[in-house]
Amino acid sequence: MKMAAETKVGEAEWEVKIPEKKLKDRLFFENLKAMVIDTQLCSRCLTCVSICPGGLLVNEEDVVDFPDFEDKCLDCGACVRVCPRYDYKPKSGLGDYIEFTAGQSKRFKGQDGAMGTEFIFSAMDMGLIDRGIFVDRDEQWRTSVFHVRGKEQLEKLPLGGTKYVFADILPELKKAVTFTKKGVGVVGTPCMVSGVRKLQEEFPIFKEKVKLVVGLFCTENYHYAEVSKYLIGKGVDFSKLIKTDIIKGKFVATMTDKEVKFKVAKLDDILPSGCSRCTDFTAVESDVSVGSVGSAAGFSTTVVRTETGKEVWDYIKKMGNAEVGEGKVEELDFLINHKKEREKNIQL
Amino acid sequence: MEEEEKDRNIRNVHSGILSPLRRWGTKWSLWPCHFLTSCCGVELAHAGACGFDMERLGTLNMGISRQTNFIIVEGTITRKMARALRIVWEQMPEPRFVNVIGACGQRGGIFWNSYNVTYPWKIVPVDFFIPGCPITPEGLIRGVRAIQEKIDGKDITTIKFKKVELPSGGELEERMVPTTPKLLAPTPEVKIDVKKSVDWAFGNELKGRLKRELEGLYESITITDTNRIAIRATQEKFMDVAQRLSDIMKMDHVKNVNVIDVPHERKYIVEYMVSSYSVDELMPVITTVFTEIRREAEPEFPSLTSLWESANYSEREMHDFFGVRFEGNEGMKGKFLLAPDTPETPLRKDFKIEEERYVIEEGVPLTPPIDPPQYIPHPSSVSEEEYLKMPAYEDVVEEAEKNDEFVAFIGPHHAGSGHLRWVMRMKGDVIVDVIPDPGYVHRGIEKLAENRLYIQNIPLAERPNITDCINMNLGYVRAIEDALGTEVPERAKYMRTIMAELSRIGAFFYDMGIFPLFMGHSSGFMYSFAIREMVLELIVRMTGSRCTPSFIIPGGIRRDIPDDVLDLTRNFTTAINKRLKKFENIFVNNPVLISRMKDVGVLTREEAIKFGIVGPFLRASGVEYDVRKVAPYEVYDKLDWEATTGDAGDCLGRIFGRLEEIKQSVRIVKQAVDAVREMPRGNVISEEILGDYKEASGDIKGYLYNVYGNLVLPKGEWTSVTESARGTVLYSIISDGESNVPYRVRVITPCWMNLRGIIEASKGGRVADFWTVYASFGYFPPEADR
Amino acid sequence: MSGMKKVVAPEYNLSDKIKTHAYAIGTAMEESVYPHTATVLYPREKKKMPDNFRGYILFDPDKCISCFNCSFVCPANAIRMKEAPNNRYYPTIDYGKCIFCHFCIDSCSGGALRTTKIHDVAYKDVDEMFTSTEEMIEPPEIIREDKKSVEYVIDETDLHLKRKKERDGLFVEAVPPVEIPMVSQCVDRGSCLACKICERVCESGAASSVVEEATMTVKMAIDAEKCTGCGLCVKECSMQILRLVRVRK
Amino acid sequence: MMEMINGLMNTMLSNQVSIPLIEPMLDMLQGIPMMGYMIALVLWKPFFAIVICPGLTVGGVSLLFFPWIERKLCARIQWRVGPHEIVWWLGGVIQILADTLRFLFQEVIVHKDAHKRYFLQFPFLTFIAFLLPLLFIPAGNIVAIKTPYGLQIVLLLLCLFPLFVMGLGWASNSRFAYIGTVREAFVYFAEEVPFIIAALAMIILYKTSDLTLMASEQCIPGIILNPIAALTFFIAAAMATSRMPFEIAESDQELCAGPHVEYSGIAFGLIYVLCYEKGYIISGLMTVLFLGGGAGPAIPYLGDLSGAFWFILKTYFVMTTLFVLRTIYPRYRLDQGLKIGWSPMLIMALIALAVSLVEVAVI
Repeated sequence: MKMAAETKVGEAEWEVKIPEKKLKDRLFFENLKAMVIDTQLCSRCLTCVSICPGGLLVNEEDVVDFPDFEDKCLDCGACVRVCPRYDYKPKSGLGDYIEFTAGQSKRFKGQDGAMGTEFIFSAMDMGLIDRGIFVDRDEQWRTSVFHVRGKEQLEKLPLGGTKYVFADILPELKKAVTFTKKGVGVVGTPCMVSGVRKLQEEFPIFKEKVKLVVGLFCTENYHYAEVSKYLIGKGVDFSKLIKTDIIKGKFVATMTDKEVKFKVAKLDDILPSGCSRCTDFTAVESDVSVGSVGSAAGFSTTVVRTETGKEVWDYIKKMGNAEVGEGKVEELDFLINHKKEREKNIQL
Repeated sequence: MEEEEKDRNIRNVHSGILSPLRRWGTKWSLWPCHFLTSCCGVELAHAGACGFDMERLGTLNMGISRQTNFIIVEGTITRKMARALRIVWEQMPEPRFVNVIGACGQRGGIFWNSYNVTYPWKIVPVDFFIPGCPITPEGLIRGVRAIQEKIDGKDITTIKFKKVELPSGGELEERMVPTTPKLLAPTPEVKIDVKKSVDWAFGNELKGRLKRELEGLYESITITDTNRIAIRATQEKFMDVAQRLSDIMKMDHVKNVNVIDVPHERKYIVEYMVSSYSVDELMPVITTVFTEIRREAEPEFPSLTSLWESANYSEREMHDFFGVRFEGNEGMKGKFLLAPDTPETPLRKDFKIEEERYVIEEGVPLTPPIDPPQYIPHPSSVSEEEYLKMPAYEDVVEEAEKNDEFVAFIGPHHAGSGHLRWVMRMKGDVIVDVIPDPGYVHRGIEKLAENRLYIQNIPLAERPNITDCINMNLGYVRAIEDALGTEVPERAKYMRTIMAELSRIGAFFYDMGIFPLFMGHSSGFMYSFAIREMVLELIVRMTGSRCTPSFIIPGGIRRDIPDDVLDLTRNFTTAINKRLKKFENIFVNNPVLISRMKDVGVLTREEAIKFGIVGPFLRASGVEYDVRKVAPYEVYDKLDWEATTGDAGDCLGRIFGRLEEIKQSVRIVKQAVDAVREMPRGNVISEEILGDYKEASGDIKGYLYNVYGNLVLPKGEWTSVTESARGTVLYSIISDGESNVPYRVRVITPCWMNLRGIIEASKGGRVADFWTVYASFGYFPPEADR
Repeated sequence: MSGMKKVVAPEYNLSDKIKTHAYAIGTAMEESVYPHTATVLYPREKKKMPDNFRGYILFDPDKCISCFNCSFVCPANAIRMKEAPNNRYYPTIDYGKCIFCHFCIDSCSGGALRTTKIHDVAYKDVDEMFTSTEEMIEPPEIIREDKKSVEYVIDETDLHLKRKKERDGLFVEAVPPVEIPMVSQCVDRGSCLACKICERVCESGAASSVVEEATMTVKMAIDAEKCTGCGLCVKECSMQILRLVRVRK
Repeated sequence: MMEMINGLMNTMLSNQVSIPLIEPMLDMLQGIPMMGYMIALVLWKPFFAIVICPGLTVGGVSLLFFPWIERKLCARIQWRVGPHEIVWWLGGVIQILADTLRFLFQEVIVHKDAHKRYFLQFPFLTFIAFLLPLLFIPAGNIVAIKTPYGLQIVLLLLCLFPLFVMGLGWASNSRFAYIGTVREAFVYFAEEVPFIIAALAMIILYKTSDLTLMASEQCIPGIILNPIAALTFFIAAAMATSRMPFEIAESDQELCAGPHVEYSGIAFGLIYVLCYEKGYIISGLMTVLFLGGGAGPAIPYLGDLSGAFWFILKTYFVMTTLFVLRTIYPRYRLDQGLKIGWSPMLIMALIALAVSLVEVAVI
């Protein structure tokens, strides 16, 4: 079944550039561990996990780890090459954009306008990509990553997107890249977007295959075990949960029968260290950023940043897949600044 | 425990003053209580039949445990069967011996990681193991000889290997162990109505008609392939759609009931494949009606048995497999195919089976440790009565007693039960009701198939029915070829036809061999197995294997068949006549037999359709449906032959119909061989599928894995319908389009469909008629249980 | 429908019954005088099997390229590879699982595996059925009691058993597969991680890598001369950037 | 005392089996003291009949060899070889001995539900009871008990067979044994009536029921005189011995040998030979009634044994025919078997009776 052109023998040598080691005579992973993980910089975007050739770098309960690395590490340096925080250049603000707007998908229902989903599916309809990577969340908020190839797949499955809980998106993106024929679209948090960009920078195959990166506005993410414990403690019943949001510095969990509200700041107790050092709220490196803040209820704020994003956005408008709303840039300021303040946590 | 019991048997033979006499007597009178559990039973029959004649060694097959002293465990012991094995062993007087033949009974063979397979050597002490899948009759006789030698005091393995030092040296560096070749798509998309543009004029017309008739009920209607059309409906309107299909479109039977588990989308897809025997142009069309239901622990779904009775057993099966409750089907109380202690809902995707290992690692056992079923606990832990109790159907017995009826439990180990348990209620000599308890040979090939590469499933596809191996193989491969759109070289098509027809002849003579046995007519058995031996000789020369050739591969056949074998095949078509004539004289035309069969077990045309009977048995009831005519494949449309029908619908009609069919098969083989001999030798595998390996088109040797290892089917459901010897065999492969293992494989074998027919046809008959009906349907339990 | 033939089962009147009784009895009498015996007196004699018969499998380490194909294709997972002293992986077969489909032989592009006509073996113990590589090289000895060989001959009239005084050989010459040279090649060099998995998995030493500390580069190479085309690196490559390609003559 | 012995000797000597072939040897043996008495006893016809021919010795040897003959012949008809490897140069002739030894030394299982005493006693009782008719069947002119009511007594004793089989089934207390026993009872009635009527027809024809006389007075064999009676008798014999088209009670595939299903070891061994024993006796009876008993060209050297020889030969022939039926026919259903017994065979038996009457009247 493999149809490959006949090739000449002998042209089979090539060179691969590997990065400098900051700690000489140590394995690359040790470098990574020393520079990123141990310094609490790691945002758990899992770019390193996704690229690790042995598949040995793993995502433990709350930290990226490589058990037995002395024996098993291949020392190829891939993790260091792709880590967005190895040479951390914090990004913040709203970033460049072509269009700041808001939208509400007519085809999908989700929190707010479901524009993340809409972007992926419109890109799929355009033929730009053949799959999107989403996060699926069960009633208990446990996440699993989901490759979506068609609209029907969403029927029995409310794709809530990543909601304050880490999800292993990028390892799945790697798999998707090996399987895809046209391209992949991915929805992720700002740190993941940075990871994807780093992957694309380093490896042409990602450049070629990852076509659309939708970033989400992100204040922070939590570890599943901790956040669920915390929320249950606050009286949130996951079986009745409809929607959660952060409105004006307050965490609001809407359930069928009641609402639970408390100050976001209270969640700082369980705030992961990586997020406390993250300054990017709007995913400035993405093709399109989407979030609920900055637009009317039921709409998603949409920040179209690149040509690809623009193309898809135009397509959405052309096909009438979404209601176009109005985005208010100033509403974002509070959270952008809130995150920017975290710069002080970074000690390089 | 086992060692001790094994010793005891041998000590038994060797003890006492008269031990030489005792030894000698036991040695030459090893009567096997054939534990005919599965495929290897076919070869046991061959060893007992005139081809090899085990009786030469004093080994006379007998089905009764008390009077025999030797168990031959033929193949798979499932969890359900395990207990029967133990019971039979306990019933047997000492000294007793056990041989296990076939790989399934040793380390599980091809079913090594099945959820329902266990090891006989954990249940009873075993003396000898004979490898093979299935074993050859020679191997079986070698096992008997080995026991004889053992009784004489020479307990040895009959093969001695010479150990040769492996080359050493070379730089010692750590090698990486390759990972599994299985390529599993992450969160695969399972879509069974993938649109395919095909040149099928009637399809568009049918689609239009369906759209009109089902106005407002369906969600979408898609043509998925030639003769395949899929209707998507919501769960609420599903019943209405089915009702209309049945009433207005005259779709009168269900070919397949299938559930597909999609855990990551939290849904089950429930599909019914329906078709029609009453409308001619709908005959080849399979209409799939499906819906998606939420995945819960025990989701409910309305049963369609009120519309299509033929869905009944398959619905029960799906209840076993997935836990989907079909409301309205009365069989939802307990398990049907599975044993009480088989893992619950084994076909759900979250039930994982053991993964393959490709290297020997220190400390890792060769096979997964399978515990013997829980109902064979250590004897000390339970009382003896508990320990050997089979399910007693107390309610049935109670009810029968009230009505002055008698209940007999027949099987699973019974000379005439064929490893299926029947609970027969009779009033006097008249059968009131028969309750089937199948699944004693259920090996879960559907689960195994979704854990193996497409190419690895070829042997698996054959295993349910090795008496008709080629047609089973062909059915599976055709489903793959349909999906890939591969065009098979002409020569290979002819070869396949020849082999398929030989296989059909073989299967017929298998059934015609078992039938006489059920009637107590051993000559009929011997005569038909002699003819079968000829067929197997041809198959072994063509393929190298007697019963399980796995010879048909996607795009062609494994290698070209030499001319001398073709000549032999041509001779066979005339040579068969002589022995067939004698067989007819002594058995088929025997007036005693005729009187046993005439007007016995009658299924009318309506009943046959209602209960979903397939194949020659359906035709015997007057339905003109033969896949080879209705939707011709291979070269059937190029050859001159006739399909058979009848209208009596009784046992006699079924037998004579099949006899005529065999004559037609011989006719096909004759024409096909003549045609092949005109053709140039060579290309028998499609070059399109070979890709870079075009040179291998005459013989795949060397490149099977390279070519087929990463075979990936396009997304969608690929259904093939093939006319096997006992009827329509349906393979439905659901592919996610990315993995090189199927997402789900559904196999509907003819015997599974015919099971209902046996029950219905035997009701109201005489007790002895039950076996006539049973045998006239050619029921082969491994095929039904899969 | 055309092409259908209606089969009507015969109705027997008394004379037919007598006739068929007579036929049945006559056949039995005829056979008791001139029987068409078709029995092979195994173990006294052995049926001749064709050369392509699928029996026990022999192995030639010299031809093995350790490509794992036999192990990967084995439907019963009976073949597992074991590391030999020379650091290569060679197959072992567990005959307690082997189904004799010979997919392994048909997948062995080096022609290292070959068939024999051994199929009648009884083992005392299930653990003995595991056959290590060392035992697969030389033809094994089996207990044979046969003095003659029997061949099934089907001529135009009937099946005949042709007996020969000499014993049928159990071992056949291996038929080597056609040669289709393939080599592994990198199609997307930019995406190479330099993880050296190809080197670590390569049994023939064709894939190699050299780390140059000075410039922080890794020189990767696949030597087409050494490459056996086993495809392991293609399969294992974490970025899936290797392909097997035909060698141009 | 001596007088008594002498009286006995005289009785015995007056009724000796004369075998010219072994007379020189006997003469030699006479020299040994007391041996004369022994020889006289052995050659005393009733004793000879019981112990040697057609009684225990020949019967026993028949039981050991006849199954082999049957199996070999069936095998031949079925295109195979049959018992062969055991003493292969004799074609496995002692196969049955091996089977017997195996059964003899095998464990006898009495299962929990069985009536233990009857379960164990019935096979032995049956075996012995089945031997009784042999006392009355003449091999040539050798017969144990010569009585004018020979045939009636034999028929009476034969009627006991099914009762014992029912006993076996009852003692087994198993579902299949139960069904098998009921079937046996049904078939018994269906078969016995035509059987007795056919025998009656021969009594009328020969005007005697003394088996010795019946045999010796057949200048034309009964089968020619009254073929219908012979056919009826033969079919009834097949039914009585559960031979193939009528192997209804013991059908292996339906009822796992019916009444015998629970027996193992030597108990089954006995049951296994029972059917051959039955076959032997009924064939013997058939030989006497229809084939002229021991009639045949006299072989001078054998003397009295000549008749016995022909008798055994004919019996074997009948037995073979009876047993080889299993290669030709499948079995009937119970209702069909009964129907055959009660209608065509009964009619045939009555016709046979009429034929006899007519013949007697004409002659």
